[in-house]
Amino acid sequence: MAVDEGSRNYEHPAYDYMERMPGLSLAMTTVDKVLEWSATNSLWIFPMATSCCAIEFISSAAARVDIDQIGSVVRPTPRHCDVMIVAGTITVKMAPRVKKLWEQMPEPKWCIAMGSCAISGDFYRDIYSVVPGIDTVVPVDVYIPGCPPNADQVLHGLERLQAMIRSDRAGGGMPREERPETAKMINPENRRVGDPERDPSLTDAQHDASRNLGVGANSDRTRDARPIGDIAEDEAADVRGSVDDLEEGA
Amino acid sequence: MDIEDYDPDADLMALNMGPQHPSTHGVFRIKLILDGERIVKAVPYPGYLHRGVEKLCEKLTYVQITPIFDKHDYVAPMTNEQAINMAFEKLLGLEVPQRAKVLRTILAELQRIASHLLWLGTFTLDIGGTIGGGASLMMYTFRERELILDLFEALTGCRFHYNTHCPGGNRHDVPEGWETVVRHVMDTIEPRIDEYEAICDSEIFLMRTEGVGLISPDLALETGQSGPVLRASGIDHDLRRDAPYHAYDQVQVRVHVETAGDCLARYKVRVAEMRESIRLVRELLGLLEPGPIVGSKPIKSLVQFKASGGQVYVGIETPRGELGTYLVGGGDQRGAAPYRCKIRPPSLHAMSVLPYVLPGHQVSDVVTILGSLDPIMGEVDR
Amino acid sequence: MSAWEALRERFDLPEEPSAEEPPVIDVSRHVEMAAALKEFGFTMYVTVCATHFPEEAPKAKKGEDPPPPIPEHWEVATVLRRPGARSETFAWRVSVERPVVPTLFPLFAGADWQEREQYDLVGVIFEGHPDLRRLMMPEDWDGHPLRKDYAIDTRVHPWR
Amino acid sequence: MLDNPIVWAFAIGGPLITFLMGGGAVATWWERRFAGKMQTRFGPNRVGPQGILQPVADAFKMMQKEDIVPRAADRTLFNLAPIFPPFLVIASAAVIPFAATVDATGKYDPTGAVAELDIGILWVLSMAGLMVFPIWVAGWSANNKYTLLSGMRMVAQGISYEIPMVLCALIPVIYAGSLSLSDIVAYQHEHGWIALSLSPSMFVGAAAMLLFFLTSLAEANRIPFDIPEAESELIAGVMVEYTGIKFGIFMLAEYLHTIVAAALTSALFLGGPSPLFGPAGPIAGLIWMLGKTLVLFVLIYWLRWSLYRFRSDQLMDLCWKVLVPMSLLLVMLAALMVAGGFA
Repeated sequence: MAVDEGSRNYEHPAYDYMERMPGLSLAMTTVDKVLEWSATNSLWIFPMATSCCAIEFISSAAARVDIDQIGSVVRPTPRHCDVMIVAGTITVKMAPRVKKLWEQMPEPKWCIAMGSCAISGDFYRDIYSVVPGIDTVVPVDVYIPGCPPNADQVLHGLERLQAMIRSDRAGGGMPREERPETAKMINPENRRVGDPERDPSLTDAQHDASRNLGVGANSDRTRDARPIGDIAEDEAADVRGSVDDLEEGA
Repeated sequence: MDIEDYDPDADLMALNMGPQHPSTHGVFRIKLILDGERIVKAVPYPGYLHRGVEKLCEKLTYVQITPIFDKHDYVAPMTNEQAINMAFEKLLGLEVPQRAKVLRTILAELQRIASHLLWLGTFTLDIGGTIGGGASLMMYTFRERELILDLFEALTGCRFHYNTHCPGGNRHDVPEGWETVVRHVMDTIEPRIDEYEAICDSEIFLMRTEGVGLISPDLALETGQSGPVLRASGIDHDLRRDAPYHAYDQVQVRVHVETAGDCLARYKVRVAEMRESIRLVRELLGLLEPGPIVGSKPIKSLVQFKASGGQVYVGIETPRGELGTYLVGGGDQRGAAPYRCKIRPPSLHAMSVLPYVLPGHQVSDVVTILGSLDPIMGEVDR
Repeated sequence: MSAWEALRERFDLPEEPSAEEPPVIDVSRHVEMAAALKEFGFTMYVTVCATHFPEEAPKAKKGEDPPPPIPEHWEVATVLRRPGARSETFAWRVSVERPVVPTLFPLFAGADWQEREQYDLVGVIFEGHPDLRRLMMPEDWDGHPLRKDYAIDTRVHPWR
Repeated sequence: MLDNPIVWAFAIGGPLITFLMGGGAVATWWERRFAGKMQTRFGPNRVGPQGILQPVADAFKMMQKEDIVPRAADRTLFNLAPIFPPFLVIASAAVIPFAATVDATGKYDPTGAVAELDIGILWVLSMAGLMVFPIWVAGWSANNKYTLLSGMRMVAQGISYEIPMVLCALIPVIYAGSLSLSDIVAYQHEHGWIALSLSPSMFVGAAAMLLFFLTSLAEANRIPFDIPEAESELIAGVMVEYTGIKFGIFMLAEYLHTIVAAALTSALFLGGPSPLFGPAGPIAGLIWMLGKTLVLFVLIYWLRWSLYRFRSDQLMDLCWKVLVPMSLLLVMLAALMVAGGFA
């Protein structure tokens, strides 16, 4: 698995108290059963819905299937959710956001890759801007195949996840599927601008190219009627620190 | 307008909406500069779903490209397939038989109903909230949309991403009894549209949409709007009537035009288009006569079609507006694949009007205006 | 009188419009062409398509010297539409050896994002565009993906 | 022994709190089933009969979740804010009489309130007014722009809508001549319900009840007035950054607030435990009170799942241009009614 999952062995501090409290440890089995029952029957969903699969995902919440049957509610903020459903293609531009939103979700949390784009990138997998499988970014527990999967398959995927959680709670560990080729797909050819490992000649060449072609020289405005400001003002807002570069809750 | 010039003492706040936000219709980021709740400036940042479709088209042959076009406007895949296949047919000089033409037109109109149904649901979801009246209407519209998806499933075997069009015709002929079911579905949906209108005819809905997001006719034309957005601004332009393709020259398309240019006008135009599409489907079913659905050259291999180095542009009227394809043929060396394939997405132009429209509105209006433009981010970013 | 007839003399267009070959005009008359068409009713901006043609050596015929190689060049095709009844499109091309083309933004606000996108993906500079930033790719991306010398799987960014 | 106010408070308050908490929990399940039926869906149906154990599962799940405090948040205030909303809501329910006794002389005596304050209405309204603070604190302390906007909206809305709410609550006070909720209920038992009596004062009473109901919807952040939690633009309002059980407490407080708003409206305008027909004993009073509360409660959720939401400026317009003048007018009319001897 390409993603480091060392931090995934989350245990709520309450367990610790319960084990140390005299008498209560005897009831651990029962309490644990209740907790497991509640955790599996109230999987709230954070929809990382980007493209086609998002429409089928909405269908799964609508009349025919209705994932609300098993207690799954769609909440728009990651802080309230247990399951992130990645529905759709994730691009290189979007992947850091996915990672950040995943980190904003409270433990215990699970991830479902819905549709072939999220699973492997589908036929966009070799394209310069597409992440070949969301499991290179976040650890995925359940894969729902299809392009897009039918709405009832989402319900089935959630039920598979429930079974996995039960198995995990029973000490069987989290059985998960793996894609062996994932690991070697994450090294890009070139480093990001500003990365110390980046070849400086690349940066210079880019600067030269833009200077010779006169990108910067073109920034004076030609239309007065334009209601929006130009790029310089935009940058100024950034410099003043008034912009949260990434959403906190969105 | 410079921020500093606007009001030196104002405490402006930059609010970042998206790329993952419940109401941006996909992954769209827009930075709002706010004065209280009033928007001073809006800077959109698309591109979070850029999947390199145009580069991919250069690597594939003409036959292979159709399923990719299914995915770029994932709410109306049928019309996307038509757009690219019409461009292929023009470039390759293929003729489409009459039955395939009528069938394609029926599919396009059914897709238009399904797409507008989904739009209506998500639009009211933006106004009414996911826990509120909007969600109720969305569930109703999805119920009706499923009926149309069932029709497509009976025809092609897929709920969407059909891959049923091919250069020179269609792959799947209608199954037995399909026309009857279509008529039945149309009879079911038509009275329900009245119900939606009754739900939306509430004081709060009017307050939220009337006069919000005004797009003047000049601005609409200049920013390249098309489809319902253009017609809501008072421009009487519909490619189905003005530059007929497929079987649209065999029926009379009535175009609904609103002059107000606000969100309410866009809502009215789309609802009227749903009714018109139902009428067209009924009329077109009568024109569906027996005959071949594939042209003279049925597809036998992936590299069967070779094009010269010509360049063509074909635009058709999808539910969102003019979806065009500018194709540069492969020429002698790469005859079986296009050399360059540029898509003209209507949603991109619809979204590019946001910086002009949003300033002066409230934060709540952002979702209303965004929803009324009916953007599909897969189409904006490709 | 059709637009073609009206503009034929002024821009040295061929006798008849060709279905597959939009006319090529000189880059210096690009904006003039757009303005003339706009006056003629082509008020709707449809699309701009920039194509990269890398340097290419044509195949030599038997027994002859190979013809001189075609140098690297860019073609920028612009399509405008006249809205309303009997709507029609008008397309023309300009061919340039350096990827610099004057912008149509002062005439058509709709050119804004389309030109930014072509700059982003093909690397054609639209001279005079007030806000020529990347539209699709991240701001710090290297290269222009739709150029022919850009391999399809060149991922510049590490994505995690 | 029940004469001792402390014993009384425990004897009544314990069941009341249990009832409210349980009612709030059941309300979440009921709402999801109700919404499901409205939307041609199923709603939760897997845990327990008809999925009635769903709130239990949700609560236990929230308790298991990791507790996240954002790094940039004001830690103390962020953790303190969720405590107060349910506390304030339950405190305001303390003065509502839930039943009534009839003694041998036929004297009707509303009872069942935890504390029968002489200034009952004042207490309720001040508790409702205090509700603004924890929500504003929550919005501010999370250091997130969405919660900040939501908190600001909440403050603006809460303060504005308090005015017509107080004015409408004055009308029963004017009629009954007392600030005590028990006296108001007793007055209604004697003269007919304020919103439904057969006297000229009824029209004023019914209009006042409508306005009071609307404003209490706004105070409880229900659609169409739920702009502080407008999840289509502000994601989840002040609750964006709260995880686990803290978020659960906020949710519970919202449902409690709805129940209490319904109970208060029925006590002020619909006679509370006073029966429309039949016997007037304590049990009958309790049943009547619960029945009226339930009807209003269902109405609130019916509205919630069928209406759209206002914009924030339209909400303010509605308050200051319509509701405040109308409620002022109603107060004057009520005073004239009393002075003219119609009430």
